Amino acid sequence: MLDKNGIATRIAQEVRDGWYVNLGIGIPTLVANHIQKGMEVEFQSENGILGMGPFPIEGSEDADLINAGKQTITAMPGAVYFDSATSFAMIRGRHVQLTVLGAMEVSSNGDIANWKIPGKMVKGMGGAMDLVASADNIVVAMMHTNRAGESKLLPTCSLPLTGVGCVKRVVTNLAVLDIKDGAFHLIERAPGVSVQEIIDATAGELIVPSDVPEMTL
Amino acid sequence: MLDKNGIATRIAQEVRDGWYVNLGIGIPTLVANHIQKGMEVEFQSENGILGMGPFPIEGSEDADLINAGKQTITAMPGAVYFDSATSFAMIRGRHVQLTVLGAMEVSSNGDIANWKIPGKMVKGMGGAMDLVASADNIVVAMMHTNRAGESKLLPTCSLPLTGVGCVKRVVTNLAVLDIKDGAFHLIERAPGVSVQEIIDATAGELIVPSDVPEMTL
Amino acid sequence: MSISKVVSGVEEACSGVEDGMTLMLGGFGLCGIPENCIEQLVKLGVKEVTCISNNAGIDGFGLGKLLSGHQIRKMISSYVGENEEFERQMLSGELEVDLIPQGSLAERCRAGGAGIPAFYTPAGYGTEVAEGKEVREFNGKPHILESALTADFAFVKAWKGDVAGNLIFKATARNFNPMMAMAGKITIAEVEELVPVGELDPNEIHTPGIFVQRIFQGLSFEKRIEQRTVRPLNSPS
Amino acid sequence: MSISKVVSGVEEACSGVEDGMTLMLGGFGLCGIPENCIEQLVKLGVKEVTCISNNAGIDGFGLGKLLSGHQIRKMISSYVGENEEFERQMLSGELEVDLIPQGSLAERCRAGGAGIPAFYTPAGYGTEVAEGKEVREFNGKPHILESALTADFAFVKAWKGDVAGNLIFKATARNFNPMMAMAGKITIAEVEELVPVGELDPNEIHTPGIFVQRIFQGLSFEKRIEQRTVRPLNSPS
Repeated sequence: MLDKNGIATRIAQEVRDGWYVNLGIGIPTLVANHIQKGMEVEFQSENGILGMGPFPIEGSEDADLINAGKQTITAMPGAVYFDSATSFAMIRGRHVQLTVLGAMEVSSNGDIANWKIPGKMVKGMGGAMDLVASADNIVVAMMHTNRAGESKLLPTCSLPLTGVGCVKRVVTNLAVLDIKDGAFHLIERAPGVSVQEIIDATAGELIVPSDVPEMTL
Repeated sequence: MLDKNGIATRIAQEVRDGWYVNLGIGIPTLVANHIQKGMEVEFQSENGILGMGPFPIEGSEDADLINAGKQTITAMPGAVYFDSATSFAMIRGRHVQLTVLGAMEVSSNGDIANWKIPGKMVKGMGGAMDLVASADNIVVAMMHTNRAGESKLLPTCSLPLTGVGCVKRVVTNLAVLDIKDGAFHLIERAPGVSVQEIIDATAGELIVPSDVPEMTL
Repeated sequence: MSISKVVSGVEEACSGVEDGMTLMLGGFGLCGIPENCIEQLVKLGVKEVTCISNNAGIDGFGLGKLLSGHQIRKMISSYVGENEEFERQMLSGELEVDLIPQGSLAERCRAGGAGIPAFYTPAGYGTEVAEGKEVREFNGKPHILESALTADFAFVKAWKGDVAGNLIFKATARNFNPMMAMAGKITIAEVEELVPVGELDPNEIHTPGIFVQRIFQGLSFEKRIEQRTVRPLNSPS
Repeated sequence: MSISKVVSGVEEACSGVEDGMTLMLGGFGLCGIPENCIEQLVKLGVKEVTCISNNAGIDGFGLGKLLSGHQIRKMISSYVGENEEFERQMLSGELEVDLIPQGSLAERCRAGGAGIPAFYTPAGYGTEVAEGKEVREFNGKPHILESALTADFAFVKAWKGDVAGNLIFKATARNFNPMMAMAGKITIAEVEELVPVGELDPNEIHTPGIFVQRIFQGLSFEKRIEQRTVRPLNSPS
């Protein structure tokens, strides 16, 4: 079973040389720490920076330089700042090759819900709806089950949607799964996790091939 | 009767303190030379400058600094450069208070034609269609009649239109005329021009008040 | 001769703001927010305003101050976490909230300033956001029609500004400020440094002065940080 | 680590351009045009291309060179004066021409790059430009629906550019270049000065490198002036 950094490490393998990548808040943010050395990759943060670097050295943080999670950050050489309209022009115009974001629920037809629990929690969608509506590659990073132990991979989402039919791949603490033809397809098992455990934790239709390799991290 | 500089001088009187003004090619360009001293006015050229100054001193012209007529220009202190989308955001968004442009024909309901003579001349509309569709104040600067002596102030335009019902005021070599309720209204006579001369040169419906003052230039 | 937009200070800048108006406020989180003007709006006690702002501040700072004084009737935002009083007012129905995707919010402000009354976007199709909106397919993909946003007053915060109203923002404090500057009927810019005309390079200006009606030198910017994340000295990058 | 966009020169930059493609070319008149790439397109002899460019160059320079070689099947422009060969080909029917308002052209390119398939604008309502287009009223005023433009290749010219493809334009040579950079499937930037990453201030960049796929140091820019207007030394401004 993977921890959050394990999920991030596995997702980092999805990144290709020359890609612009948008990382959401939470586990997705950790992906930046696990990119293969020497790879040319730039991170976009939708509040207005391309070429986001690591957190600043203590004492050098700048209130005017933050990421979409409102964390203080740094800019890499070659970075650029821009306004929010330009930022979402990049996203909507499909100039960003990969979007990684968290989710509360994902359905077997690729729907995603991650912004609202009616009557309980309404933080807003932020940039998520723009991101999932436009990205060519959307990878969801999340735990396979919620705190109550219920599957987050469902036949249909019960929560208000963020986007429809958009998620292509899900990486959880248990597995890598692709979504196509209305079903989850088991691609890889997390180290030490059995196929049966994944079947048990997946509420949506799951296609299991005869051989399910373990992830190499 | 006014010459081109006379027309420009009269139009300069239309300009108010604090206005952003777009001047078209030809006579309108001359308006900049006749603005009252001390007035705070900025000239926008739709190719991407606000705060356009006079022509450069000989030898200091810069191929990268031109106006919409492709003439070399200078930038005033406080000037700013921007791209064409931003330029027309200013125009379409009604941030420019006055547009002055030339015309081949104007009709008594405020239509204007200035970009095409079918089968003969097709230079294109450039920014004129955006300008006339959006400006709150559109003043047309032109000769009252064409080279053949025919009126350019018509009941309806015969040439392909640039915009409909948009012209509010016309300043010609003979007169200042307002357009409202489907007719030209004679406001001022050019020095030495009689009301009858203006009536004779105007093909569209013309409302002539009992007293028509002569322009003060 | 350039057009001067300078006013004496925040009082003159905010004159004319009235109850029930629609206000735009730049910033993302607490980054790049018009602190001086928000203080003044609290002081003026204007009520029943509609605020268009990506976020709603935090409890006790930024728009959080207007919220705690119950000055806001409606918020148009994309993300409103980090604010308990906000959540309380929303869930109790005291506060009307229109949540829209961040990219649509930015583009709707730009459209408002650019004279584009409406445009199509794929963002939000198939979600609550699309309810009541026209859906149309382009290139085989459904899009929804979004309309322009404008405001009676737009409040923006810039790093440097000149007398003619030209603005330069710093780093990610730019965010929504340029679009909101375009969309305000009256746009008020508070700046960290107000300079004479001619001091800013015309090639480096982010917001042309034509979009700004009033500008003033802001005072005592607090520039609070929401998530101070750092690494120790000598850590690898 | 930033993504390098540098190619060896104009030959590599223009590789992949084929007959029948749609090309965007930045510039206004002869100001800010991609001179090196235009030369290369002439050399390559690509035919039947559609060119999206505000103007069509002049006889013998800029796009005028592609025109005289009959390489262009269709022009999408806003103003095409200053070019006798153009007028001849258009009136004789050899050249297909789609003239659109300058602001709509700029916005349609931006929309193409920004994933906005269509938008409403008042420009051109009631004219030939509106023929066949949807008309809709907003705020009591008729608008027409305009669609996004994209291109197989976009050619832009910048003043400075870095290895990551970030661009800074100079003065009014910016014009259409930023929007066309956004709208090209493959965008090629030729620059007067190519610098290493880190040399451009991230706050001063006009076109982020994400919109640029190939960049190279341009050679022997001619930067011809169409209308050399000057005043004598010691004249009043």
